[in-house]
Amino acid sequence: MKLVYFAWVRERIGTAEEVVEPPRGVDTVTDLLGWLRTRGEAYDHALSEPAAIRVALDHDHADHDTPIAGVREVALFPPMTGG
Amino acid sequence: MKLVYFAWVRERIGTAEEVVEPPRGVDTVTDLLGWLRTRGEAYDHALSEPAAIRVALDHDHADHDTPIAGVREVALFPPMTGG
Amino acid sequence: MPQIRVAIVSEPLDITAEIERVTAGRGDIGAVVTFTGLCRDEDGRLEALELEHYPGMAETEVRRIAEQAAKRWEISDVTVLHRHGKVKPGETIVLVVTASKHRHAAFESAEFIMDFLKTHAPFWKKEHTAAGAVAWVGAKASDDEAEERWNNAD
Amino acid sequence: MPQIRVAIVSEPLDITAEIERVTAGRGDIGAVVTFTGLCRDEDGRLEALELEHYPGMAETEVRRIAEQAAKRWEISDVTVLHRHGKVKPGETIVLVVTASKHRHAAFESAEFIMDFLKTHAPFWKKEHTAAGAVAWVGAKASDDEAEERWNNAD
Repeated sequence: MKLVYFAWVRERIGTAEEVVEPPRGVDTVTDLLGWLRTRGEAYDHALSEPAAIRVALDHDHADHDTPIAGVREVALFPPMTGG
Repeated sequence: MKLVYFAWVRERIGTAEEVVEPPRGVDTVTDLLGWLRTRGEAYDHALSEPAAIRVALDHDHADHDTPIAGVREVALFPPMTGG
Repeated sequence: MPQIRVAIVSEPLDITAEIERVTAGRGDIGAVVTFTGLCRDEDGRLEALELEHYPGMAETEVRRIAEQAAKRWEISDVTVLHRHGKVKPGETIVLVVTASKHRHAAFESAEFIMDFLKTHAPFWKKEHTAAGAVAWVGAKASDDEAEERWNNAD
Repeated sequence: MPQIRVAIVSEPLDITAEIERVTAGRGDIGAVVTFTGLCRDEDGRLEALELEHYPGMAETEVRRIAEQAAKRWEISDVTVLHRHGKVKPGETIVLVVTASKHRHAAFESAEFIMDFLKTHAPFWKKEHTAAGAVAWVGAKASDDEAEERWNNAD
């Protein structure tokens, strides 16, 4: 599964993208965020307020309770400020 | 008092403007419309549906019950279709 | 104080020049909304529109509408240009440009101005069809309703 | 079927060309609304905005918003152009053009598109100040409320 990060999420994690294999039991976006936070201080800092993190699954906005099975690309980013 | 007419009111009356001296007792726009209709068939035809006639007194929109004392220019026209 | 520019003109309108005039050299404008009202050909039937206006009142009334918008919304610039005389299909009849820090002020003030122009500005449209017929355009009840909205809102 | 044009670009936008593209040779368009979102200088503090975007998703999402507008209103043409990269004060960040027979469809669809762009299009603004500071722009609650309106209306 490919993870991509944008804006301050990207800056805090320190990378724009990476490929990960989440362990069994990581079924939803919420699970994924929780698991990522265990991967180090940078992740924990970037994702410390999960409510502030927006998610897109294969380029589609998704809620945190959405299952991630079969998803190829997960994007994590702050609320958008375009327009 | 100067009267000016626009669009089909002008075409039906047959003139774009004229100066009139309404008789005593012609106090409001309604009175004026009634008096004008007595001035001939063209006027009667143009003003036969008073509710369809809009009025401006000295360049300001006005209701039919507005007094016309002291007004210099009365404009009569159909509902506007600009924009 | 907002800049207000109003003109009743017989020549085609230049939308680009108007937008540039509003935004040139300004760093405080975040949103510009333009409305362009065009002459439609009515499926090819229409040859031209003839716009009659009340020369003494038209500019005064259009300015009054622009000033009402400037009082009601936080806009830094408002432009309203209206054609009179003969207008061909595809040509612009009316151009409204509003500029503001905020997009909703720019959108709403432009829509307000158009709704009041339709019902308050002393202009009358006459259709000249390709077949040679000539007819005054009737006012629309929907335009009165559109104006009425603003009297009820906030 | 409405014409839909969407592009995410790094060059300055040409509003005139876009309006001309929409109206050229067409007799069925009565109303064109444009929205131009400009980079403000924040009282001279701002040197530039840097717009980060999600290349794989930005165009898809903007097109989806334009298509929603085209389904909801009777519009014949909709254009949405959005800058990415560095934008200087006074330059255009976003341009929306909607065309319709009717003015309210043109106004409302353009405002709808802007409200959804703000909350749904994957772009993030970073401010570079003249003093050398750099900071991400925070999302506004007012933008969420603006979007919410459309879910309640009609």
